Amino acid sequence: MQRIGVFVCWCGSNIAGTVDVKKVAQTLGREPGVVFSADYQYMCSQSGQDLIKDSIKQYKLTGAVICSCSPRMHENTFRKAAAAAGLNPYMVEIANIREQVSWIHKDMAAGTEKAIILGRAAIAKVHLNAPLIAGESPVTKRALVIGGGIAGIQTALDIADAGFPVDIVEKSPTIGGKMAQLDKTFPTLDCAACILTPKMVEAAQHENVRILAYSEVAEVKGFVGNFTVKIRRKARYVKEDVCTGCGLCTEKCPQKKAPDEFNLGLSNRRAIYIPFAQAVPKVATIDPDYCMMLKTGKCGVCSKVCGVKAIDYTQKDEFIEENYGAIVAATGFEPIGLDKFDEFAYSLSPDVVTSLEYERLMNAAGPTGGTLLRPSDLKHPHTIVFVQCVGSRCDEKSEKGVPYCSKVCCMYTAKHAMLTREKYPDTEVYVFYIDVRTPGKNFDEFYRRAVEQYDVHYIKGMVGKVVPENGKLKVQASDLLENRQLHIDADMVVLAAAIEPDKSARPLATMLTASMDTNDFFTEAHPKLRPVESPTAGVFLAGMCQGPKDIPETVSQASACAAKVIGLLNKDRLVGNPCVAHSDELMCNGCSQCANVCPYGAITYADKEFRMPDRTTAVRRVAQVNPAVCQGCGACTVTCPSGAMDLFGFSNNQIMAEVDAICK
Amino acid sequence: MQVRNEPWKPLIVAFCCNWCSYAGADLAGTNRLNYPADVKIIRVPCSCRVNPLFILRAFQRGADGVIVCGCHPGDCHYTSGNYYARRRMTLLFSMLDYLGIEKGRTRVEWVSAAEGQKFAETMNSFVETIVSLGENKRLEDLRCKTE
Amino acid sequence: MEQQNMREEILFTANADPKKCMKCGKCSGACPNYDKMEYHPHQFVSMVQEGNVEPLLESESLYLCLTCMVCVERCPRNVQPARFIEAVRLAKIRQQGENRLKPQDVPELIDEDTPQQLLVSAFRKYTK
Amino acid sequence: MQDRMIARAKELLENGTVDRVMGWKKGEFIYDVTPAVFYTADELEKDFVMNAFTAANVSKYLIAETKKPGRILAFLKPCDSYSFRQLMNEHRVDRDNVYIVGIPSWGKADMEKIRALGITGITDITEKDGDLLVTTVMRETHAVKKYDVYLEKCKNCKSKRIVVYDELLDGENGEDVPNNRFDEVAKIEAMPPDERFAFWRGELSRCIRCNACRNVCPACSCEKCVFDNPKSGVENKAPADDFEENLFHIIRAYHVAGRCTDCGECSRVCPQHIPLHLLNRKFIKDMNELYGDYQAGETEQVRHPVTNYRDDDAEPGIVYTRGGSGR
Amino acid sequence: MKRVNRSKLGDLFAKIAEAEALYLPVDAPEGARYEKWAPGKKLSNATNTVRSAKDFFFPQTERLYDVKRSGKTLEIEPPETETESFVLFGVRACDVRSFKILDSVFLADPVDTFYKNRRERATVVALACDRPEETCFCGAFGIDAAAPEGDVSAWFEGDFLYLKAQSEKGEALLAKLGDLLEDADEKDVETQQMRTRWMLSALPLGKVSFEGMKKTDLMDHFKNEKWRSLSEACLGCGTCTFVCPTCQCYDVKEFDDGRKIRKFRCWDSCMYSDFTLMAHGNSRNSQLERFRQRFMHKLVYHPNNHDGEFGCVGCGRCLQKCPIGMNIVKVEKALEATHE
Repeated sequence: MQRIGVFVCWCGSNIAGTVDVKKVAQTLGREPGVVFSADYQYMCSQSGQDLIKDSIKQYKLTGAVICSCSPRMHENTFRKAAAAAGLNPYMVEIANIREQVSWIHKDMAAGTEKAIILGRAAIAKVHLNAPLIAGESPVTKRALVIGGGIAGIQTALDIADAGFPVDIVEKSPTIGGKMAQLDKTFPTLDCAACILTPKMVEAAQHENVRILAYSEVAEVKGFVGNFTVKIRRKARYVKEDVCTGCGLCTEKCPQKKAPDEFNLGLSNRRAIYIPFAQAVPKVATIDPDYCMMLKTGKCGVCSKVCGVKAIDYTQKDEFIEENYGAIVAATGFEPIGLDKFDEFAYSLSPDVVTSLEYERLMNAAGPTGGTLLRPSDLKHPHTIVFVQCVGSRCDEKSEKGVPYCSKVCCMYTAKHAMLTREKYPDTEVYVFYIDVRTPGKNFDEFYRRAVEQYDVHYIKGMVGKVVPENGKLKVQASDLLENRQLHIDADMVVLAAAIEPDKSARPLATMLTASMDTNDFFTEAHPKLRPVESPTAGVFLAGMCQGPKDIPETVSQASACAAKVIGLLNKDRLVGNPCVAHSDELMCNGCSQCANVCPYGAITYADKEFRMPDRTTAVRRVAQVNPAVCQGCGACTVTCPSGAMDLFGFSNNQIMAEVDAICK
Repeated sequence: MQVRNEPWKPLIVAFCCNWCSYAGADLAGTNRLNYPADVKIIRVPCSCRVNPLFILRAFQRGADGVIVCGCHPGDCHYTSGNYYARRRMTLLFSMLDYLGIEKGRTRVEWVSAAEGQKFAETMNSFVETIVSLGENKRLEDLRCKTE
Repeated sequence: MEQQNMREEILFTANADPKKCMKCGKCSGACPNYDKMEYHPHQFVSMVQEGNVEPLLESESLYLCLTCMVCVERCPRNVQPARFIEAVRLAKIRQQGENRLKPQDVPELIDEDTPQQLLVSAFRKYTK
Repeated sequence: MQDRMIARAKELLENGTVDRVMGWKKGEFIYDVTPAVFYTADELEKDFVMNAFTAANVSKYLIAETKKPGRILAFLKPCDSYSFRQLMNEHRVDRDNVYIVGIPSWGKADMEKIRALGITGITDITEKDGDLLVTTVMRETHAVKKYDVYLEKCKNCKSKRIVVYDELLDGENGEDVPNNRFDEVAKIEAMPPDERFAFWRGELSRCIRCNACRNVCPACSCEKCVFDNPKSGVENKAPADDFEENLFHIIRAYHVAGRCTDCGECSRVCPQHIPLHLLNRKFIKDMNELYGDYQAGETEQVRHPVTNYRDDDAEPGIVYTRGGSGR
Repeated sequence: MKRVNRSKLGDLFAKIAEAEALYLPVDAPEGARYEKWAPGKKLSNATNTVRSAKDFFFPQTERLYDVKRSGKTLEIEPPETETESFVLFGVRACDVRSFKILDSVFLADPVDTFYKNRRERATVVALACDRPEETCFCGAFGIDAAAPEGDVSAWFEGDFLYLKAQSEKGEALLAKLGDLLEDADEKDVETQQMRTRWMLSALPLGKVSFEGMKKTDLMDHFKNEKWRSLSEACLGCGTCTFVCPTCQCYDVKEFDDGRKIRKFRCWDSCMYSDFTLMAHGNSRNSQLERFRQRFMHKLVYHPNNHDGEFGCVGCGRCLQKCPIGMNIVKVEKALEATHE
């Protein structure tokens, strides 16, 4: 039997004005199990708390019911007070007689009666309360960043600077991501490589950063603070620690027909290659799809020319396993496929390019060496049409494109238009737009400059079709403001393709048990208040994988994300919420329905041996809840037909006791 | 349960999720929005914690109406709890209806932390419904009657 | 009929939602008979939405739409402008009541320049 | 068919595929067959039976049997196979430890329905061309159409398809059967609420809480049922009053919602002839209508409608507003 | 011996019901069941009711007392004692015999006052069987279905219901019916009796005997290997127990509604996993042990303790209702077979 103390707060006249607090205290004092009851002006004040503490000690209370304001207000205050007096904080229950009684009822008799009933319910619950001790788990002081783009690099650097080791897993042979492919960046027009490559180098040289390029996450186990991740290191066929990145092999390789991914297929590379000059790690990689040696066993040129004997045709994929305390998803984006937008003739003419391809065509390190030449005949284009919102802002029922605004297209198109006009003033540049969206520091000024200083033709309207004809691209479009249809003979058409999350994000989300929205963007724990955390504890989000954003936003989110990771890794132990689910293994039959509804993947199954009542032993599959992962929603408890799954702090019996007390 | 010679007053149990609806009820209180004292709130972490057993239990012990409140679909603190609650309650309510229990004795309402007004309105309208339905006779336990 | 009622009727016939339009103009950009038309596909959508249907009813544009459906195909918002044009056309026909054209009068009226497709689609629609 | 089954069982015992056989054992009369495990060819020859009364669903026994060493042969009827598959989905049976021979089933007879025809003093029942010839002590023979005395579950058979097996006795699988199993539910739904209430009071008040419906149910495979567990707060042994029967039967049906394969065993075994399947089918019908057609046990899908959701599910209020007369 | 024309049955029932409550089997969705007679209710033709007649003396649930709490004091409130006498009409010979078996338990020291009160208030009109079922084996326990015991024995023959008082209570009942009855000759029912006895012997279970059980030692029965296969398919439901006219185990439980605690007893079943569950745990942990308990009790312990009287009356309800077709006859045959 519990020894319960009841403490009724007046809250000045807030409660005492409509509730007869003395009567409440007296009536509840007669309830079975209640050994002490009192009322006081302000229970949350220091002296009120002292009253609680003293009573706990004096009357050897095993439980306390505070009739006061909402538990959302002062539950913690009273729990701390109880703990200070040696009572387990989870033996305290609050009856909310302010927000639910005195503030909404005017009738003293009715208010007092309801307050007594709510007090009884709390007493009934405390009778079934048991001391709860929050579980603790150690924190592995190492972070994993998945994705080596600017988001991943920035997150990793910030975490590393705080003194925690970080691994970056990048699926391509080098880090750098999409930003490495860009030419200039808006709105300042500084060159992407100039600001990115120092960061890449910094990452490579940082003592706390390990770069696992050409690698993929294969399996994730564990929970916040204690993840175990299996990483597949794909075979490069080049010893990463031996290769000096001299590049001789990439010049001698006889296979010249491999499409260069870095240039988006606008040029070819060798079968052994280094993606770009500033690649990190600067190590050659053999493309097994094109290497003659790997395909036919005949060639071996690279091996012969390599001075340091770094080539190893026998390499296999390797798996490494590492423990992490936190995981950051920074998987980035890719432009959508344009196969559903035939009207723009993307697949019909090489001169219709995506904006990202245009970046490469403008880039000094690109396929044309920085001279703007159109791909079909390598001639200088004189008329260029930019089309905005290709695949963005589409209705779901149109069954193509994506429903959201890709956010960055307006700005980079202004940039492209401006740069083109600056370098080649003889070029006519048309931009077809629906809306020009330029919120951001110096963004609209930038766009206005394109129009006002560079004479870019911004036309409100959309291109309806593009037809390649006699070396030209016949562009038919509407000009809504002039209410006319335009026909432009263009040399090039640049499509601002919508962006979508990288394809690798979905399987990764499954491994991380992190949730995703219908567009495959990672969901944040709270859209406003916890924007860089996934609902899955210990998983954080940086960059485009969470939603469209530009470089400054990505970097700030990356740093915010790093701050969250540092905050987590800084703790030696994680103290959990003890109000979590737990499975009574004697009752569980392992049917797995609970795991089906658990949003956190907190439930696993184990085969356990039981001594049966008839003195035999039997092995049975039973559910086990990881208290560090469980957030205590209780979805599993209702799914469990036998009641084997229950929730600490809100057990079946506790809630039923409250129901009973209210209904009697 | 009321003592026999008093006029009947409805008894209503409201299960409110901690993150939205309970906070919504708090806001109704803060804004001094009146609703009948017949409504008694039980705090649960999430609407998905509400077991059909709790609802039947409330009716057994003399409740005249039971209402479950949770975050709006899509806003669940635990991402999916209210979606499960929605299916469970739909099926349970349908079964109660099938057994001939009066429509409207049970209700689910989504109330966010910002919807104090909605909370009070919901409770007012629910109490009205229950008053019009009268005492719960079909799901009560005779053993709980005062003799 | 009042404009407002007419608008409702057209919306009912069209069975499409003009509010989904984000005014990108891709329909008109794609329209093959744009230059012949006084009002263009995107205008049909926005004018119906605004209830400004009188000019549309009186416009030749009604009969210049080829019903090629390219505007429907290209529309990123699934607004289906052709449905509005068709709906306005039907509204016009219903307005005419008994004054409508009889089949035997058609050959005389055929203009050399009328696109065949228009005739075919018109026959397909109105001869049942 | 009985002979072919015995022959096949003997082969499988002999070639070591299995070491025992789950089947049905002869009783005192033709109808009181008991699910049983056979270990030898002799036992099979002597007692193995397959007739118009071998209705018992043996899948639930396989929970315990597949945990034992060795491998058991199970003859599964179509409806049994759905239950077994559902148990597989719930990890309750070890598929590797059972060799399944799928057997067709063309409907089983209900002894209670034969008695209800007023035939007493039965000395023998034989099967002939879909008829049952019932002989009484007074030397009368009654020809009873098997269809007329079908068990409810057979009358409303949903499928002749065996959904999990190692081999099929006939070599061919059956197909889903068009059925009207939701008609009775719809009929009750169409009643005015007062009539519905009266109907269910009439039915449920007969409950004696013998738990046969629960204990026979393959989906009710909890280690300990909440209604048996004193700690659960709802444990009870007796139908102490009206409410208790409501509570027990609502929760029983709710706990198997999404997992119930509609095998019909609950109604078959109820000594008080309560149409319990109408509660289970109500949930199935609702789930089909609200969340899309779903047949528990049909596939390997482990998330059933109650452990799943869609963003755009109907709101619970739909219960009070959707169509149907009398609602 | 008295008789009354079948056409006057309604009057007869009305006359009985005038003075005291009358219960009799009527047709119901589940078969036949006892109901309180009211004008228009017809006696069922069924050979027997689904639930046995023991319900009248030993109901499934029975309130023992309420404990009320006011503040911190307790108050005990026993239920009101029932005083109304009643007539049970149409009880078959097997069920009548079951009362004797229940008496040997409930009326032995300490006397169960609830049970005793009800027994005293009841007048049993037993009805002879004329259409036995294949599941009947009352003869195995020396019960004559054609000449039932009871306060009044009754037969339907031809157009008449024959009634014969067998006790003081019975005499009193018939006396009350007075002019509705006419005198009759016992020979009128003899043909029917002979036919019924022949039918019972000709039915499949006509030759069943349990006497062989007594030849074997209790422990030999207990240790019999057959229990394993017999109990193997048992679902552990309580159907057999709850339809059985002689099963008399009960559990005492409480129901707490917050204001009072109601102490009540309800039927228990030895087939249930929590049967005789005690603080230390359970004395019978496997279904085998529980299954064995039921049949050992009826066929071994009961005769050992009650002058050879078996705890079964051969009504055949369990044979009809067991979901898996297991029954006491199969058990008896299997056990005897091992000792032949």
